[in-house]
Amino acid sequence: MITLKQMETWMIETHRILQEKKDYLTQLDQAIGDGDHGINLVRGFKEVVGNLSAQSSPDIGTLLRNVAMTLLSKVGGASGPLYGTAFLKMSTALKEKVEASPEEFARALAEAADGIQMRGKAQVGDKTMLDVWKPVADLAVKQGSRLSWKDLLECSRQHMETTRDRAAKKGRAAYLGERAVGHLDPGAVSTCYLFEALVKTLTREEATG
Amino acid sequence: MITLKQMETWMIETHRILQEKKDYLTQLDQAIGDGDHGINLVRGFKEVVGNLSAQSSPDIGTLLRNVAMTLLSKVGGASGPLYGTAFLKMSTALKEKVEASPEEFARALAEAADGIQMRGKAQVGDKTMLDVWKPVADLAVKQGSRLSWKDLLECSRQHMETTRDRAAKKGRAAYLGERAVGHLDPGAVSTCYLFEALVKTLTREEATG
Amino acid sequence: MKKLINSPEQVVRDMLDGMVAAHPHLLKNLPGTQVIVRADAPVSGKVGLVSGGGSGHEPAHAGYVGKGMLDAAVAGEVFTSPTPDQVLEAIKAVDSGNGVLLIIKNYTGDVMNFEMAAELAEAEGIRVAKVVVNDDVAVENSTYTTGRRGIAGTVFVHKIAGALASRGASLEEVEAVADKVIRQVRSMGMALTPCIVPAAGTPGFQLGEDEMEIGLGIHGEPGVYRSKLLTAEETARTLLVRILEDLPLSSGERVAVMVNGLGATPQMELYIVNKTVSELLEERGIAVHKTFVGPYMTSLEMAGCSITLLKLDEELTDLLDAPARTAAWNND
Amino acid sequence: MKKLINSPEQVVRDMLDGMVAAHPHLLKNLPGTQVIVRADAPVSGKVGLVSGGGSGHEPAHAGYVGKGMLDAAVAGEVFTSPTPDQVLEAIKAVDSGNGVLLIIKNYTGDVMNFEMAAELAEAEGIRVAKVVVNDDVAVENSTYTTGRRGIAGTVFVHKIAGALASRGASLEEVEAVADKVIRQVRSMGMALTPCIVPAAGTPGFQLGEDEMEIGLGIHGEPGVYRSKLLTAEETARTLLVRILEDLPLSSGERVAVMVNGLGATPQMELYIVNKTVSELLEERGIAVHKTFVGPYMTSLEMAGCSITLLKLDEELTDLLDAPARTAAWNND
Ligand SMILES: Nc1ncnc2c1ncn2[C@@H]1O[C@H](COP(=O)(O)OP(=O)(O)O)[C@@H](O)[C@H]1O
Ligand SMILES: Nc1ncnc2c1ncn2[C@@H]1O[C@H](COP(=O)(O)OP(=O)(O)O)[C@@H](O)[C@H]1O
Ligand SMILES: [Mg+2]
Ligand SMILES: [Mg+2]
Ligand SMILES: [Mg+2]
Ligand SMILES: [Mg+2]
Repeated sequence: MITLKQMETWMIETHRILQEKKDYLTQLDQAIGDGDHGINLVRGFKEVVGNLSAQSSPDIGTLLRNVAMTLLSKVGGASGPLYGTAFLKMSTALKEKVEASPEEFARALAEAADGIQMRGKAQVGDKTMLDVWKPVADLAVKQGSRLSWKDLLECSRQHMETTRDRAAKKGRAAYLGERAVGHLDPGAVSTCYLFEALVKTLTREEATG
Repeated sequence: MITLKQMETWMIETHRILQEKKDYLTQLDQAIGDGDHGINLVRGFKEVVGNLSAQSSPDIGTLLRNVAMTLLSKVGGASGPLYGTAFLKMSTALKEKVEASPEEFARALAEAADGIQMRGKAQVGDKTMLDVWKPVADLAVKQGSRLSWKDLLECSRQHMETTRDRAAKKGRAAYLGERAVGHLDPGAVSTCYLFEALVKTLTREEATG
Repeated sequence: MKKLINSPEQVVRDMLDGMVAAHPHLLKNLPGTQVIVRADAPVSGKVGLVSGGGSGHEPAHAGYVGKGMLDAAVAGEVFTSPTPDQVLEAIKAVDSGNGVLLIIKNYTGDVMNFEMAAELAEAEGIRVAKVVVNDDVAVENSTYTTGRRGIAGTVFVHKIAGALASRGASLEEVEAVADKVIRQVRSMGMALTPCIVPAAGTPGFQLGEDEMEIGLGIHGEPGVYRSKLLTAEETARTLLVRILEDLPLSSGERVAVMVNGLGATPQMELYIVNKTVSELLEERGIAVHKTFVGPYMTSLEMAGCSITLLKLDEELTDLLDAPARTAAWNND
Repeated sequence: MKKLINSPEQVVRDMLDGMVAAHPHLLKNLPGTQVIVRADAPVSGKVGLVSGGGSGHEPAHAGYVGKGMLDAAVAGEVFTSPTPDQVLEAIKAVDSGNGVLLIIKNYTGDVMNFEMAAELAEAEGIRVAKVVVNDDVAVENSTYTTGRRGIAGTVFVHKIAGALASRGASLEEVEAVADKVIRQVRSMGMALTPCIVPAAGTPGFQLGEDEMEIGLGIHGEPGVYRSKLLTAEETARTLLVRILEDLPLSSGERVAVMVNGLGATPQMELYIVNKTVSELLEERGIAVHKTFVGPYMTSLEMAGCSITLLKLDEELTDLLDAPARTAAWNND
């Protein structure tokens, strides 16, 4: 089972990785966007982590809802509403849960991916973060109770890589047409970090706990 | 005797040297002024030379008056009125002359130097073109009929050099205070070129003519 | 990075403070927000106009807040759309019961954040309408993609919708005229140098001494293609021809022209560009009603410009000429 | 050198053409000259106001030609004073028999060329008065040297003398009020980057990434000293303290403030500077009547700013607020 504590650690770990990769994300966004993706996400997750101690959540649903609201009001840009929507959908799927089974978590991921698609109106293959969210969520749902975190991470990395060779149809990179080909999508990369943080958190705790 | 033809050649020679030294004058003016001195003078003397063929002058006075008017209306900046005034004063001093003796020419130079002083209100030592005009004119007047063009050139070069170690009191370089020390005054250098052109013209013609 | 700033984190806050300090009779800052509203907001009996977006486009958008133009401008971080809660505060502050029009530049982030704010405002019982400006002809106008960006033409939407709103028109009427401007306005830009997002500290792209970017937006991003350095005349022609392909104008039609500086290009160069723009329009028999030359919608300290044409009819001409008094737009 | 120009030799001509093309109702170019005059010049019954100087300071000076400000602006080559014949043409074009005031910035070249023009005009029977603006506190105010430069404060002279002239005042009265503004206005500037005179093709000086020039004029020349890169706050404080040493103001006195951009500094940074300016003035109890933030008197594409304070009394306040309508100054 996935615990409330693990969800908190996930946020801390995400912030840590994003902080570490901030400049890299900036460079990716400079290549095909406006150079603020790393800055935006670090600003948001810094606030998320800061709030963790301030407002302790009774359950996973509340925690993720707080995360969503913080991201919505701190990130801005395209990624703010998208990540905000993703966490809001997860929070609804995991409402009042103090722990979640892998199946439950997989369903939450699926809701999140749908939320991103609804909010951003992108299709898989448009060279956006959806290109990672959607296949990862599909895999998790398919594996269900036999969910392998290693597979999930693998899937996330592979699909992040697929964004490199595509021209973008949504987001700022779309303005570049063919000039975007050859560059990873920054939102796909940050999504991959989110899943890295998740897998690192869950597997570490499994090992030690 | 100095001929009308020689005065014309003087202008052509001045233009040639200024054109050759334009970038150098620009650099000098960039160091302690606004970087346009070479550009200004070349614009003016180019027009002077262009007009030589268009309007042929019956005497030296008329020629120098035409030069003065062209410089006044084409150079602008500080050097336009100053060079313009200098040539205007020379033209008056050499009015209706078809040739001029060294004494007459010396007196014309003295008038020119006074004109510059009157117009620019500078003193010798203020780090301006006057630092060259004034001693050169004084020397010419002193030597009178025994005027040595070699001495005149020597004098002009020496006094140009004196501007290097001074702080400026007039012109743009005055704004720089001590920062102007160590740089030659661009107007002093261009004045020196004017005399170089003169001496070259007169001695060459003497040799051949 | 050489900028007159105090710290990269503070630029938006300091800029808004300095702006309100400069124009206290025109503007006020909603406490605790990055929202600038008219000093006399909400104006009773008037539809409220709210625009905004990332910062770095000054004088847009707060420079267009005032009589005859916007009621509020929401400033995001540099080049980052403002968040829904901030937009919501702006909407609430300017609604006088007659509804609020959101003027949004077409960027995924702006559209999503403003939409979410509109949903929240409607949930609180405020009538909200939205228009999305997409004047940049450099990019394909496709419904399958993000579509075109909103750039300098947005200022004409502010001006004209603002003029109609100040005459007491309804939300539907103001929305309709804004939509009309959007249909009739086209822009395209170019850059000689990149710009530096303060928090990033490095330029968004690199350009050689003999290169320029053509067809770029206002967020420091690269353009649609890179070109050899062109003269002002070639540049103006390149941009204008592309605009006229998209907005066919017959001889005798009237336009308003904007030659917009991107931040570091001085007025001298903009006027040199305008010389060619005016000549090319005259050649085609297109009448220029008014020309606006200056930094209206910038991209930090980027060197470059954009050209905007707005096709005018009687209604738009009248509203464009109507009085306005804001920090960056003043006509009587 | 990356500029939106056609050729270095053509910049002034192209710029003037582009400017008149943009503002045909306001401005006209005297054929065969680099003189821009009001479209309705000469205005009968009014003292004529003529200013000008080298080009590269746009919108100065032609941007201030119009109702309530200047009647003519004479444009020299870049950073080079215009010649007497051009100034004479301007004087003749705006004299309606009530005399002409020349507003000259204190540079040797400007003073000499305008003086010669005045002599020529007087020889033709036109009454001419002259004022010389020297607001730059960065340099020593000495009668033995060139004295202080005229920089952005000149725009206030245009505005206030222009307002009085448009009310039908005599040449002596207009000259007197211009002199009063000159006595009460002080400025100081700084630069982050040099600029490039088009015909020179290279920057006027070199600055390291962590350096700035303090106390410089508007002709691309170096400043009075070089400093480590300062923050906006430190910069504003440095300039303002120096100005206030020279123009002592007591608590309760009123000023107009100008935070002027030198060409490449965007509005965002100017507002950040203004934040500190307004705070420092408030600390000292000095009341700010109006603040002007923008590129009013530039130095090609130099990055940097100047700060100007004008000490106001009732007369100057009234004239500053009086209506004007020009390309770069518009208030009603
Ligand atoms: N319509 C969309 N659907 C899904 N993801 C999107 C969409 N538009 C943009 N994105 C994602 O957002 C990322 C950019 O985020 P960010 O740089 O923070 O915002 P902005 O583009 O507003 O500067 C892109 O890399 C992309 O993954
Ligand atoms: N008051 C003055 N008296 C004599 N010469 C002067 C005076 N002021 C300036 N000059 C000369 O003019 C030169 C600069 O000319 P130029 O660069 O063409 O004009 P500007 O200074 O207007 O740019 C200086 O180097 C100096 O020799
Ligand atoms: Mg981005
Ligand atoms: Mg010079
Ligand atoms: Mg962004
Ligand atoms: Mg000069």
